[in-house]
Amino acid sequence: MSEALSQPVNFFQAKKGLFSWIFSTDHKRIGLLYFYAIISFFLVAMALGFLMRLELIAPGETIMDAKTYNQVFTLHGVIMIFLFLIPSVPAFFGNFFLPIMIGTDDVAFPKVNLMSWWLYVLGGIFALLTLVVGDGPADTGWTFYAPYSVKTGTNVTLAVLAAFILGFSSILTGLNFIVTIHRLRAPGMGWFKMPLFSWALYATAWIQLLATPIIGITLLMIVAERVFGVGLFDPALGGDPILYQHLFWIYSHPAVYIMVLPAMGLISEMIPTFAKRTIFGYKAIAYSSLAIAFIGYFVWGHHMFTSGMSGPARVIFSILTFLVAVPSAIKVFNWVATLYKGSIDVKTPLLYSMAFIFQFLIGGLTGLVIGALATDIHLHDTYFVVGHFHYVMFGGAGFAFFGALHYWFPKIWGKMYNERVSKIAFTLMFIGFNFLYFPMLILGIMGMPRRYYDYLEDFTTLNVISTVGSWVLIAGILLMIINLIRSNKTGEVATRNPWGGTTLEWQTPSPPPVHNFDATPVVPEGSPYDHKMNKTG
Amino acid sequence: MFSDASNFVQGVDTSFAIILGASVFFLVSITAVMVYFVIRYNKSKHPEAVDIHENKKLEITWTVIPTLLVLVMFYFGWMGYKPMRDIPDEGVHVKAYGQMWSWQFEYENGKSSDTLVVPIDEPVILDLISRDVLHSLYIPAFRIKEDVVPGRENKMWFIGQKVGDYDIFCAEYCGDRHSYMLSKVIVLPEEEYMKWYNDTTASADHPGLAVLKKNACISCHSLDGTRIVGPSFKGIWGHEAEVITNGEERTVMVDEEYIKRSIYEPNADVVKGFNQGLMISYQNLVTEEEIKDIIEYLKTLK
Amino acid sequence: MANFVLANSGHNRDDEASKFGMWLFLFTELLLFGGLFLVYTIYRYLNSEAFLHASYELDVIMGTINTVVLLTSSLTVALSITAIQKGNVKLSLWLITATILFALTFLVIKYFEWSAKFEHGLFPGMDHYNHLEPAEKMFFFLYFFMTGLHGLHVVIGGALLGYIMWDIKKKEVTPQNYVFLENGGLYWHLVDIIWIFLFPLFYLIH
Amino acid sequence: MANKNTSRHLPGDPEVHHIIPYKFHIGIWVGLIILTVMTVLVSVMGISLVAFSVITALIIASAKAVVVANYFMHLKYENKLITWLMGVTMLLFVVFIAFTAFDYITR
Ligand code: HEA
Ligand code: HEA
Ligand code: HEC
Ligand code: CUA
Ligand SMILES: [Cu+2]
Repeated sequence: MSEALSQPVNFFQAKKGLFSWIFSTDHKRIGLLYFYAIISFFLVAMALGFLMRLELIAPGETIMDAKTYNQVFTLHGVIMIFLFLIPSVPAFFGNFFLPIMIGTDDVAFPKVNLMSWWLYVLGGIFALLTLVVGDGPADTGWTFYAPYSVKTGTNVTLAVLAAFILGFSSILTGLNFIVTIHRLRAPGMGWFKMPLFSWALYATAWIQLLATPIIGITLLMIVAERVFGVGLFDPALGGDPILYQHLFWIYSHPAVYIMVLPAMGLISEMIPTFAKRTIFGYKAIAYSSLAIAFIGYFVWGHHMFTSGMSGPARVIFSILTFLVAVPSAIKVFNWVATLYKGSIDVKTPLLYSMAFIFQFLIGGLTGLVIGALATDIHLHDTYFVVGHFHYVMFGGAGFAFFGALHYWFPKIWGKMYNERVSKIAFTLMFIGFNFLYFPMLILGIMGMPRRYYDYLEDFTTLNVISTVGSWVLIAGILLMIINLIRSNKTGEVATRNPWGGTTLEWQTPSPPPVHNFDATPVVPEGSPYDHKMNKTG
Repeated sequence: MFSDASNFVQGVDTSFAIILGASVFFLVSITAVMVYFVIRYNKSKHPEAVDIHENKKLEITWTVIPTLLVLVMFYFGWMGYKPMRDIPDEGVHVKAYGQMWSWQFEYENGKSSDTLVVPIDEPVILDLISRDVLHSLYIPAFRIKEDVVPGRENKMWFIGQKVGDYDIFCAEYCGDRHSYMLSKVIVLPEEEYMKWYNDTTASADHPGLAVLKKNACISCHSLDGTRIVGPSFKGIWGHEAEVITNGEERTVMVDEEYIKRSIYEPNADVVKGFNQGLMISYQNLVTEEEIKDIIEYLKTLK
Repeated sequence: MANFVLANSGHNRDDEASKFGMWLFLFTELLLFGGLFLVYTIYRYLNSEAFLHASYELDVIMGTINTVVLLTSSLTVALSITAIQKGNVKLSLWLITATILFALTFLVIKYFEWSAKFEHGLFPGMDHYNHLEPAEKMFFFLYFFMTGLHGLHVVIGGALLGYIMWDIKKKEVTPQNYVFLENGGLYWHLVDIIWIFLFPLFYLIH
Repeated sequence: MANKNTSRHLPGDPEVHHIIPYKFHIGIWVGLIILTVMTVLVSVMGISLVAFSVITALIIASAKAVVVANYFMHLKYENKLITWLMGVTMLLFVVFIAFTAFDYITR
């Protein structure tokens, strides 16, 4: 069995059986375990989103009652944030590709890595348990604002514990990545020779590591408050609900950058590959990741402009919010400049990247609208905010995720996907997405508050458009999933480097062997994206 | 936009127009450039890529310009917002009570109402008081919103500049019927407002019903048997209720004493199948006299 | 061998990485308590009188003794590392034992302190507690929450050191390879550092 | 960047692992005890100076923490990177408290 094979054993073939997966310490297998878990949760939460849109197609009760609706949007938000978007890119693509891209064979602490996955699963189980025990899932919104979260009879305690456990999973992933990047880069791989995806993960990891403990302890306080009936945040017992909001957003604002920074890293990989030229402004992009991560810690108050926070505090948080937009703008400009004088090959991942830029622009620019004091007073907690965050989270991070799924599909599964079908699926998703969320921005400006089960007649038309958009989006997503599953069975076998990429993962076979490489990878001399040096492909 | 319904519309909509204008400009131009590049430098037209690593001048330009721009945006946002916090002392003072799930407005002469009636062109100062959880008083047409936080008094103010009625929403999630926590603000000409303000004749309702309405009991307890959040009041008098007291189930007769306890210590006996903790104690809000009225009224709901 | 293995493999022994990882973990622990210190700071600012009043219920002497106990235990772990570095495994084992004994002493003293509070009915939900004014309740709740969480860390740290002793006996931790002991020590010092702040903030508000 | 593999020193290499003498540790411990006694005294005696005593207590506690970190935890002899990162962590923690407190102070 262990004779030298011409084609080394890839990591799929190395061992068989369920246990060889769920107890594996191979970062590639752990990455895939995350992928399957994440995508399952994603489908569940999408189905919930779909149900919400059905309910909102007309005023009055359509398919569910008010309490159920409230539970549905809470579960939708909790799953999408804690179980899908926060782990998605780092835990799946990061685990799979970070060690390969910096030229090593695993993360620094493989066992800890496995433990993070188990914690993730445990947290997921807790979240799902809320469905079946007691009075059903929490109905507080994903923000768990006190004092309602202390008073309601639904399973808030369980949901909060789920978020707590998932937080620890996220911390351990971040810790692992930081040490990996510091200690395990291949010989010759200096900091500024790392692919930008590793830079993005590095910046993200610091947010995961240093922001998450705050939410952990805050959620524990909510549990204690519910269990012991003490008044940490409930004013009836002497607490202050606004302090809870501070603590919650100290984490949850940086958390939105946990969601988008790795996605930005993906875009920085895909664009140079398909433009067939080096990235424009490598250092600017790398530094702006760190800048976003750092400044992102100081802006949390922009979620509390109407909460009764003091006037001076509102002003300071508003100005800092505007400053954090600048590094994002720098990235966008550099990506677009990378397309200049390239030799562009319009493949599906590039289409996703372009959609990312367009949609992230809408999301980011609407972020500026709600970062300004006067306008946020009007728009806070309206559908404008819902539109904003779906544009950045789904239109941005989500689309980058799907783009990278196509980009690395050949590398992970060793097969080519069907290009024509994937483009049709992309088009449906793009159209559906914008029809679904653009109307929400207008609804918000008209004044429709969010978390509304029922609404006034005036808002009907736009809600109908939005719901119909969700159906087109479904069609696109389902087509994409079917296409990928089918391609995995029947697609052409992928070569090492089907796109002509320049980073190290393209130097190894597809799928990679157990120890990632079959020969010492050659770290390119100049920038990691030098296509000229790498003409052979 | 620019309806001038309140004194803030101008400022808010100006900052809106400026930020939105800049945003649309960036969105359209960046998207256009991106699409143009992808078409112009498609590999069929431009087979040989040119590597351009960086351009310091360009990097500095597109760092500095957005920085200046966002500071301008911030400035207009701040200016539109500043008058909202300069709350005048003189004007119509109203206490706005938010509770699950209704609004109640109390005027200086003790008049109370579930809609906010205000005179035109006069500052109205609202003291926002919550009786249970977070709410948020939101008047889209006036461009104002402020959370109603239990345990502290937030304030907001405005000048209604156009006669008419405008929607009030609750904009902070507060439980099951959050989306039904609606009301209206009615801006009246001075004389009409004074007429309304001085009209203290009691409503035509049964006095018990008036108490129930005033305290928003009926936002949780229906009068016709439908289940909202609390048990319906229909047929409640004299029937046997299954309650949980200190974790133990028991059956009690709904009589005067039980009703009084339900109102003053709602968590003492929790009706089976309903949630504890939602109903607050009305110890300081409903007098014993009023409870008598309520009971008289409940007796009529067979 | 069928499989090619890289030179800079993640499976190589790397003491620097282990220690670096441990430090990062300590950062998260610091911020975990940091959240509680934040809550403490704000509520103390809002209710300084009540906090002052409530703090008189705490026993400064016991608190001081416990501080000394923890500091000494920190010393003994630090010494045990020096000992193992010098190859004196036996001394190292004794010093770790001493540390664990100090940990137990700390817990026993805490136990007496807490039981005294229980007897006074000061635990959330008890009689006396329920009749306190809200801000004093807050003080006691924070006291129990923070010292409780700290106590939990003492237990975990002690158990970790016990496990390390076992590893020393099994020769998995040796004078050539003692990074595990160093990490255990780091964790233990963190527990000490947190107490260094808890002590004046709760016991010494006078 | 230099080749990292060369910078990764051999395990147990006495050149690299700074061994702190027993005596030195004990000296540090004595210092810590003195600081502890000082805080207790300041607090018990400085009854009239409430605000002052909070600040002194915190300064002394911070001093103790720095000593523990630097010597007991060998931070002084580790890679400077860790000290820097510790600084960043502490900076964030201070910002969290400062910004939140700012809201309360300016209300
Ligand atoms: C991936 C997630 C993500 C990302 C990246 C962002 C990015 C930003 N967000 Fe968003 N946000 C959320 C997720 C995210 N947000 C969520 C989930 C909520 C709601 C939470 C809840 O209440 O449930 C929210 C809510 C939210 C609010 C609170 C609204 C309210 O409740 O009242 C605010 C207010 O300031 C805000 C602002 C911003 C800003 C300024 C950015 C910036 O980082 C955007 C920067 C990007 C750009 C600006 C685009 C690129 C710019 C250019 C190409 C150049 C042109 C620009 C200039 C002239 C500067 N967000
Ligand atoms: C990554 C983040 C993410 C993503 C991708 C989405 C995706 C979607 N969200 Fe999202 N949403 C949030 C994060 C996200 N959401 C958050 C954080 C909130 C705030 C919650 C709160 O207020 O607390 C929110 C709130 C929110 C609201 C506001 C609720 C309210 O305020 O009342 C609405 C309303 O329309 C909505 C709709 C949708 C829809 C239609 C999708 C669609 O994109 C989904 C598209 C998919 C489909 C339409 C289904 C297709 C698939 C199937 C049908 C699969 C079949 C099933 C199986 C095989 C199991 N969401
Ligand atoms: C926020 C919602 C809410 C409001 C407002 C509210 N209640 Fe209730 N009420 C409940 C709930 C939930 C219950 C059942 C649980 C319990 O007994 O505590 C209940 C129980 C009761 C009962 C016992 C019913 C039975 O079937 O035995 C009475 C009587 C009652 N409420 C009266 C009132 C009166 C009078 C008011 C107004 C002054 C009021 N409620 C306001 C939610 C509410
Ligand atoms: Cu009241 Cu929402
Ligand atoms: Cu934010």
